[in-house]
Amino acid sequence: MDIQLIANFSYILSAGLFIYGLKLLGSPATARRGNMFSAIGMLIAVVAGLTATGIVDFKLIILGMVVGALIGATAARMVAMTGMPELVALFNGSGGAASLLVGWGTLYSASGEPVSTFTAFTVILAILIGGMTFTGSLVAYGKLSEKISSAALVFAGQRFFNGLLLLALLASGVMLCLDPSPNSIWFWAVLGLSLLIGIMAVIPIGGADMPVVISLLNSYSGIAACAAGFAINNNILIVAGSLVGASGIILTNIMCKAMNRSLANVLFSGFGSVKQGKAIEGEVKPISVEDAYYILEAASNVCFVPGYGMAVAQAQHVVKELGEILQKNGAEVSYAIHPVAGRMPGHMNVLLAEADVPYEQLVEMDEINPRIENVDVAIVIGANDVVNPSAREDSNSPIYGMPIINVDQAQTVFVLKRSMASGFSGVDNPLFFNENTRMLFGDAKESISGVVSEFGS
Amino acid sequence: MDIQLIANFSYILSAGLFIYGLKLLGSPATARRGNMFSAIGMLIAVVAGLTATGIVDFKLIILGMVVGALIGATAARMVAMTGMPELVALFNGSGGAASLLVGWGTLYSASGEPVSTFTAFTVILAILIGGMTFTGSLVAYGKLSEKISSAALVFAGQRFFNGLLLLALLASGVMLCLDPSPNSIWFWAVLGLSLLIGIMAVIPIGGADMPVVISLLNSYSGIAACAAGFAINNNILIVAGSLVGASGIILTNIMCKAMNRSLANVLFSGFGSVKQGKAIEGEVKPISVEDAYYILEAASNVCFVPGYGMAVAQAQHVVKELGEILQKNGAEVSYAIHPVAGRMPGHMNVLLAEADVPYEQLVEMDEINPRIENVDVAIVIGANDVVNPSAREDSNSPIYGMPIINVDQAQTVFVLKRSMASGFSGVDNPLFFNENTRMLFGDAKESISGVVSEFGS
Amino acid sequence: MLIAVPSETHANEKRVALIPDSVKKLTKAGFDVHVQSGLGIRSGFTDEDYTAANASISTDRTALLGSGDIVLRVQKPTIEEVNQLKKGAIHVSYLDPYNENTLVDAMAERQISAISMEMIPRTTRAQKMDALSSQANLAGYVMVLLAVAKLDRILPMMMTPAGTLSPARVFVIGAGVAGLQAIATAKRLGARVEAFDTRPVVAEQVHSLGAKFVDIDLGEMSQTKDGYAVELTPEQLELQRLGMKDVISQSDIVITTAQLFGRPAPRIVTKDMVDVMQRGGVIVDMAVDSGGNVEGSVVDQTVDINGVSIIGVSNLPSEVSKHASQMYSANLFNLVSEFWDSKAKVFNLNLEDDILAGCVITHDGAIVNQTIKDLRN
Amino acid sequence: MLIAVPSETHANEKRVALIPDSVKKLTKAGFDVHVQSGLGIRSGFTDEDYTAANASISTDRTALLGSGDIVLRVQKPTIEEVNQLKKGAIHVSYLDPYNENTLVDAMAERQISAISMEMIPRTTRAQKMDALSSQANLAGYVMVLLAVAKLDRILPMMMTPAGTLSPARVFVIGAGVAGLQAIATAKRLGARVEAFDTRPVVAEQVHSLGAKFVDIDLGEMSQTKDGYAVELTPEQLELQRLGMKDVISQSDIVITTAQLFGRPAPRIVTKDMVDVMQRGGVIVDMAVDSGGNVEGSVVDQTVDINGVSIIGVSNLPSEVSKHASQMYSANLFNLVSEFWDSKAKVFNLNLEDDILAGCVITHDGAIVNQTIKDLRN
Amino acid sequence: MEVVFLTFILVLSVFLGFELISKVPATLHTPLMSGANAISGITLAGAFLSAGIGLENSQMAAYLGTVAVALATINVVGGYLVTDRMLAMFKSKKGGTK
Amino acid sequence: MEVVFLTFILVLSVFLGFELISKVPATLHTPLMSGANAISGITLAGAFLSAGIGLENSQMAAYLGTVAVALATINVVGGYLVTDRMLAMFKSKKGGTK
Ligand SMILES: NC(=O)c1ccc[n+]([C@@H]2O[C@H](COP(=O)([O-])OP(=O)(O)OC[C@H]3O[C@@H](n4cnc5c(N)ncnc54)[C@H](OP(=O)(O)O)[C@@H]3O)[C@@H](O)[C@H]2O)c1
Ligand SMILES: NC(=O)c1ccc[n+]([C@@H]2O[C@H](COP(=O)([O-])OP(=O)(O)OC[C@H]3O[C@@H](n4cnc5c(N)ncnc54)[C@H](OP(=O)(O)O)[C@@H]3O)[C@@H](O)[C@H]2O)c1
Ligand SMILES: NC(=O)c1ccc[n+]([C@@H]2O[C@H](COP(=O)([O-])OP(=O)(O)OC[C@H]3O[C@@H](n4cnc5c(N)ncnc54)[C@H](O)[C@@H]3O)[C@@H](O)[C@H]2O)c1
Ligand SMILES: NC(=O)c1ccc[n+]([C@@H]2O[C@H](COP(=O)([O-])OP(=O)(O)OC[C@H]3O[C@@H](n4cnc5c(N)ncnc54)[C@H](O)[C@@H]3O)[C@@H](O)[C@H]2O)c1
Repeated sequence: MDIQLIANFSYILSAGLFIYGLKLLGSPATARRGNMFSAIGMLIAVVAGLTATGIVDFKLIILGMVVGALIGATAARMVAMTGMPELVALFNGSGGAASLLVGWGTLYSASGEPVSTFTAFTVILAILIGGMTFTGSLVAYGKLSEKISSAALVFAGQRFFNGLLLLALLASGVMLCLDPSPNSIWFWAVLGLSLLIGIMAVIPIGGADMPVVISLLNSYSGIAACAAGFAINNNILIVAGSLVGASGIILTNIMCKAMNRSLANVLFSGFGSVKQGKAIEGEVKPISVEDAYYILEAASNVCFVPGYGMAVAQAQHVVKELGEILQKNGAEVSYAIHPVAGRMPGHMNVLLAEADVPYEQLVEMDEINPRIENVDVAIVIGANDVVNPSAREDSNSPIYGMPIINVDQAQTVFVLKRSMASGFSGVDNPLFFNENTRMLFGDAKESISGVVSEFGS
Repeated sequence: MDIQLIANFSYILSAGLFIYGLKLLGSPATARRGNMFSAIGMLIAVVAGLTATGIVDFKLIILGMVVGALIGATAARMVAMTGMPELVALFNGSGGAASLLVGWGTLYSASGEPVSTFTAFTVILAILIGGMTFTGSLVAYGKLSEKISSAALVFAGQRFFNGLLLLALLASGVMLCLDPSPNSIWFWAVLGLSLLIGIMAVIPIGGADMPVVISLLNSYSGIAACAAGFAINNNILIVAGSLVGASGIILTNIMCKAMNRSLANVLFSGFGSVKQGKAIEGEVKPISVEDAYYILEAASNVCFVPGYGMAVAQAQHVVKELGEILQKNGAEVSYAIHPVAGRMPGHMNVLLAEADVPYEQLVEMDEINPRIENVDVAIVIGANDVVNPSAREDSNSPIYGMPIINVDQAQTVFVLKRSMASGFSGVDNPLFFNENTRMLFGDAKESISGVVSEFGS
Repeated sequence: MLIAVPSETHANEKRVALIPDSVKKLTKAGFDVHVQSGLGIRSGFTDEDYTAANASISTDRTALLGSGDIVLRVQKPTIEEVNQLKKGAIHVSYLDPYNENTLVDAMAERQISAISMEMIPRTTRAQKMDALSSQANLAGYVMVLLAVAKLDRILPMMMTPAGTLSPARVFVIGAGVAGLQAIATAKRLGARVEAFDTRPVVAEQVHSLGAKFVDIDLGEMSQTKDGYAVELTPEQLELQRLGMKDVISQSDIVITTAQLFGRPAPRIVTKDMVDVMQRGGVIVDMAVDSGGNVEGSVVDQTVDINGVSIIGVSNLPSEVSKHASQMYSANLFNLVSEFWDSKAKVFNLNLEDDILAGCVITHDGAIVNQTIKDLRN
Repeated sequence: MLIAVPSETHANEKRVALIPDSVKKLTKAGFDVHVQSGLGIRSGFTDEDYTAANASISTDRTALLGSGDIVLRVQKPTIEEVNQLKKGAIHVSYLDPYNENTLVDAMAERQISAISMEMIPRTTRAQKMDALSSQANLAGYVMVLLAVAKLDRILPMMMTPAGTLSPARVFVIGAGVAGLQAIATAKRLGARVEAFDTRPVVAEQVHSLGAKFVDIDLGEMSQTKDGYAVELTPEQLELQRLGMKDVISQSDIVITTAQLFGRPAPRIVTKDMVDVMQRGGVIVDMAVDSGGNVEGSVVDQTVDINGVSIIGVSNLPSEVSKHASQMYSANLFNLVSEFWDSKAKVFNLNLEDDILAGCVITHDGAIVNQTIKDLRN
Repeated sequence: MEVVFLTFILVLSVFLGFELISKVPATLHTPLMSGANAISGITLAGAFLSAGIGLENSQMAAYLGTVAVALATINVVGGYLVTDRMLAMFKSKKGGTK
Repeated sequence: MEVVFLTFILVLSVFLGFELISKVPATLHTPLMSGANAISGITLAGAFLSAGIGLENSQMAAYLGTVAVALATINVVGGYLVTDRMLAMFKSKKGGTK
């Protein structure tokens, strides 16, 4: 059999290893092994890649590899644990740059003839995405390591300017397709614009959101590799690249959910802050059980606030179970009992005792309120009046003056109830419209059971 | 763009639809939609297939399609609900036969020249697997519809005979590869042997196991299509075929698990019954949480038998939850309380009342024993002495004469405990070695929680 | 400002109006608290405990009564005691203003600002001062335990080598605060609990405690704006009796908590219902004081009718006097501190406030409470 | 074969040996059952109930005693009664054979086959006849309810508008059958429960009920082959006292159930421990009958020592006499039917059987029980 | 080179097949099997080549192909219809009990 | 035809990528991202072609390729190592608390 065929089958093998490795990376118990498999796959692919026809000179390759390996290994070894995310950003940037260069290199075909339009198209994609990834990652690195201001940088007319950039890119791209020469002015335009767009895309995003950005750029670098693969007609690049591209998008999405944000919100929040400030009052934001899971999974301090609705739903047993699961997941869990929650004094105590919630986890209102800001997620289970901020703020409210559990001051609030109906005292509850409130509609027991099952899967 | 390219991209589209359809088919809420998507994918593929180069005559195609569509549609409409599995077997068989024929047809290449060795190899695969699927499905159909005896048919020397068949097939296959002509005697040998092997593979399997066999044959028919795809170089056949092949295998495996059997056990139990009878005593069969899930998911009558170990593990709350989940899943659930279970009178009552198990679901020993055969799965949670059959059977046992809950007479028994240790009275328990017993080792609470999470995912 | 707390004189009253804990909080807030010697002895608090909480101990009851700007107690005063009070003093206690006309008049005359603890509105905001709730809650618990102590069987189900003991059946009539707590307590002990109330909204609350609500169709029903039950028509009462007889005949314990605020309690369990109950059954009548829900119940006695015991304890919270005192005392403290202007050091007796409008009966020599005024006319 | 059931004569004994349900089963199995008139009246069973179950009612106690081939009762007989029994009869009851030497001798002399219910072996097989277990179980429940009724506070935690009521602390000493049920009952009511026992295996059982086991290191400990506790050395007792004093000082209820079979109960809670308990605390001493675990406990009285009540009820199961009778009766029925050969219509008094070897004390004019024989020598 | 691509496709589809069918409830086993079975009728697309080869080119291949087309069509048409019938029943049963 | 195959492969890999990453616990977000990132260094295999094109054939392409090789190698080597470090830490932390 000829060597090309062997190389290609090796690619298949290494693609299998990548896939299997990625699968294992998704679970803590197997993650390290998964990384190993993936690395072995890479080794096989690299060796197979070296056998490709058309390679006439190994000197430069070896040079490049030695230099790259040295830098990569040193960086990986030296970096402090806290510096990992920055480093990943840098690595990602170099991956993007490599794709860009591969695409670029393709324009200088060995034969010297101009490449086909299709190839030119894929080359442009490789350059665009690779370039964006490169500069975007650099900016992300800068923001993370505080080398540049981590604040979201916005200026008037930014959207307009970005629109212009895109238009210009499109135009140059088309021109380059028509005459795919690396010496054409259009080529330089495409290159420059791509790099610029990467920068422009990341600067309006705040430093705290950088992990999401890096994850997204990671997905891009996969797509860039994929485009490069099309350009040079290499299927391992396509497979590995599209794997990374797709799984990167999913991962980005998961990360956004865990931050209780949408991707659009992350990418354009910078613009948003210029446009409309923070007052998005009056909007009810429902949340799905699945998204609730992502947020809870990432939370490290959770406080349940049960009310009459928990009793109606007879949800105490599942609530206890969710509490245990969260504790096992590393979160601190408490149950804040408001004195008038329920319909008789001690109603919540009766139910939680029945579910065998340890007395130590029950906290009184006066105890939880001073430290409510530390609570990542306050889960309001069928309570209403006892978490109604108008008792604190609105002197016209019939319940004005009653002390409440200030869940509105927690990082995120889940309110579990069946509808927007009011509670015992019939007063509307502004909590439901708060910026950091998510409504999980439905019977409390079902909702909690749903979240519990999400943890199982 | 030329029509071939369009056809090929249509294939890609239909492959996507197959994949998405299969995904949707896995969940009750979306299954019907999934089938629809898959059918649309098929439509697209068929239309695209009609555009293939090399088709010069549409008459026969149309004839075949009309006849096939009429038969298929009529059969599908007319069949009684109870006859569905047989019908699926028949359909499956015709799919296999089609692959066989496609392979066969390939040998008569349009040019009249003999095909390449690789093609011949794939053709043989297509014929072998297609043929096996065809006759195997027919036998399965016969057994299911009781047209032939549904008993496992075994005879002395069966294994030896089957071995001979395989050897003969191998030999003829090799010969055919060397001279891939449809007129060669070797061709007929391969064809005949393939058909024979399909029959021989299925006859030793009992009628009750036919669904598993059909599922496996279904997987085969996918592989046959895949092989045919290689033979005629058609990638939609490869993709769709291997999808069906892989998912069929998984599905077969799941079905085996739900029957608390291994695939090998299903396929060779007929042989086994000749060889060694039913006495496989003395073997402890551990089971994983996942497999326990598959069995419970398919059970329609589940009885919990709690003992002291449930108390030690404080598993009552999760047990209650599992009970509720099983009920929602359509199973009848009861809790059989042995009078001396636990370490004080009423120990189990205290715990189950705490977990709010309705009194109606608690049954006494004398109530459950007469109907224990109807119990699909008896889940023994940390009980030991109270389910020890030696109290019934072994007059030397110190607990001889004590009435027990006869879980050993249930269809399947799960015993949840941490080890093989004995209970309070220090007596060994033969239940653990029973044919129908599965040991789920580990802390009872963890085990049950595990099963609960499996239900979630 | 001086707060005076005289001892309780009722024989059955073990509670105290202020426990040392609340005394400490009040003195910290700037009050002088004087308590009568021996005040807390029946709830487990000694004079030393009070001294340690910065109270002054007084042995002269009359002087004490006369000295207080605010007088706090559990039970209503006698008419003589009213006349010993300082003029213009604020007097907080149970008062039964619907029935105690002469007492109320006497207080008005003496220019006392009389606050009736029964009349604290049942609103969410006022709940921390609501002694009816806090005491009814304990009463619910006590009733179950009284019944259980009397019963000749156990409550929970037990499957034992000596046979299965079936769970006892408990039937709670009237699921207000006390009824709900009775349900919860009986459930805890493992009984099968059923409950009935004329207010249909209560069904959900009963379910929320895991008990069964007995559905008896009485036709149109409603509740007053404060959430109290309205009186039933005679036909409705009859329907109710029939429906309940069935349940009662299968119950081991029946607990009745149906009270109609300010009026005699409805007679719910009649002689014929008692008769169908099995021997050994126990009935607890919470309303025994205001006429009794059960025919034949006698205040502070346990009557045996054909093997069925009817328990009629009038002062149920007193059975758990320590906690009852703690809660009552917290109610009083919350009431006083809510209206205490700590800067101006005055008690802000603002009759515009809806809580005070509800519970202040007399002020400045007149009856100021609208409900009572309406009642008199 | 004739089974005779005379009424119980002890003043405290409300239980009966056979309830109508078991009578019905026995008559079905072929026995004649004669019961004394008025037998079940204190447990809620009338003569009519017994007649309905096919028993004959006898008004002549002496004749009844003399007629029975098998005599079933709860408490041990008097010596006079032994002499009224039919010679060779089987007599089943509590007997206290470790201490009642003259009674046992009298029975041997009268050629009675005396079965002592205390001596039923504690094996898994014999559990259905084990009255010690069945009655101790109920005793555990009763003890908690007696304590709760006496306590001036409630058991469960409650967070209410009138402040938080902390859960009561219950300390159970001795976690045998009664102790475990006490733990379960107190837990149900919402108390924080701690328990202690000298047998280390019990720790797991205590945890299995959701309570805390108090670890006191007493050095080497063990139990007899039957699962009973061995007697402690004086040093160990002292260690235990010190360790427990701490827990007791924080407890609202202390329940002691430590009994040593056939010997006086260990003195576990001494005067100084009672002193450290807070006012209002309650102690229940289950062993009050056999010497008492608690210093100062008096049989069938509630003593008040510095505000702490010590309850000493000797016959705890009698408080729930209906269920206690039901279980005891089931134990007797199981015993009789286990050894009743329904074909031959004889009671198969096979002393080889390990249950009978354990519980038959006298037979054929001699003491046949090995343990009692050993004790006498 | 084609073989490489085809194998690549094979490997990827096998992985996908495994990932797709993870936890199928027991009630769906038969419909899923039947639905997958219908997909395996894709052989139809291959049978066209044979059936349409033209009698003049190869009679045998054409006839074989025609039978193959018919059989595969049975598999496809019957398979999808019967699956749909099963699922429809399943749905209404669920709906009924809920 | 190649394009068809390549697209097929693309589609299948995208589906697979979606199926593979379903519920990743928050603690694994960073390592997973970093591990996936290392895979994207596969560009290396493509860069070889460029870097090895031979200076005589195209100087520019060769130099570009060399830089690409270096950059991709950084991505690969660094990526795997750093991922492994993260996961090792993670493991020992878990092991420690358990
Ligand atoms: N503690 C006492 O002694 C006592 C006595 C009497 C009255 N109260 C009063 O009761 C109130 C107690 O406050 P709270 O916050 O506990 O209750 P709440 O204000 O009455 O609110 C209960 C909420 O639970 C929701 N709910 C009901 N069933 C549900 C289910 N199955 N699943 C999910 N949600 C459900 C309802 O919303 P949806 O309908 O939208 O689901 C409702 O808004 C106070 O106003 C208090 O004054 C207390
Ligand atoms: N009811 C009463 O009044 C009373 C009183 C005293 C004694 N007894 C005696 O106790 C026995 C009761 O029978 P039983 O069947 O309930 O209990 P058992 O025979 O004592 O068996 C309990 C089993 O639970 C398992 N276990 C313990 N902890 C566990 C955990 N965390 N998770 C899972 N399994 C756990 C143990 O096996 P592993 O160690 O392998 O996990 C053990 O085999 C009878 O012999 C009875 O006579 C009863
Ligand atoms: N806002 C608050 O926070 C708050 C606080 C405490 C109480 N409440 C409300 O106040 C109301 C009264 O509570 P309460 O416990 O003082 O009530 P209550 O003592 O006046 O009556 C007890 C119960 O008996 C019922 N009843 C009356 N007549 C009956 C009859 N013939 N048959 C059966 N049942 C009958 C009543 O409906 C009531 O539920 C309740 O609605 C309660 O929820 C509100
Ligand atoms: N086989 C069976 O099915 C069965 C049935 C019933 C009981 N049992 C066993 O019989 C044994 C005795 O049960 P019991 O309830 O009759 O016991 P018991 O009444 O003799 O004693 C009660 C408990 O007090 C403890 N105790 C003794 N001295 C003590 C001291 N100084 N301090 C603290 N605790 C002390 C004992 O260890 C025992 O747990 C137990 O092991 C029980 O499990 C077995």
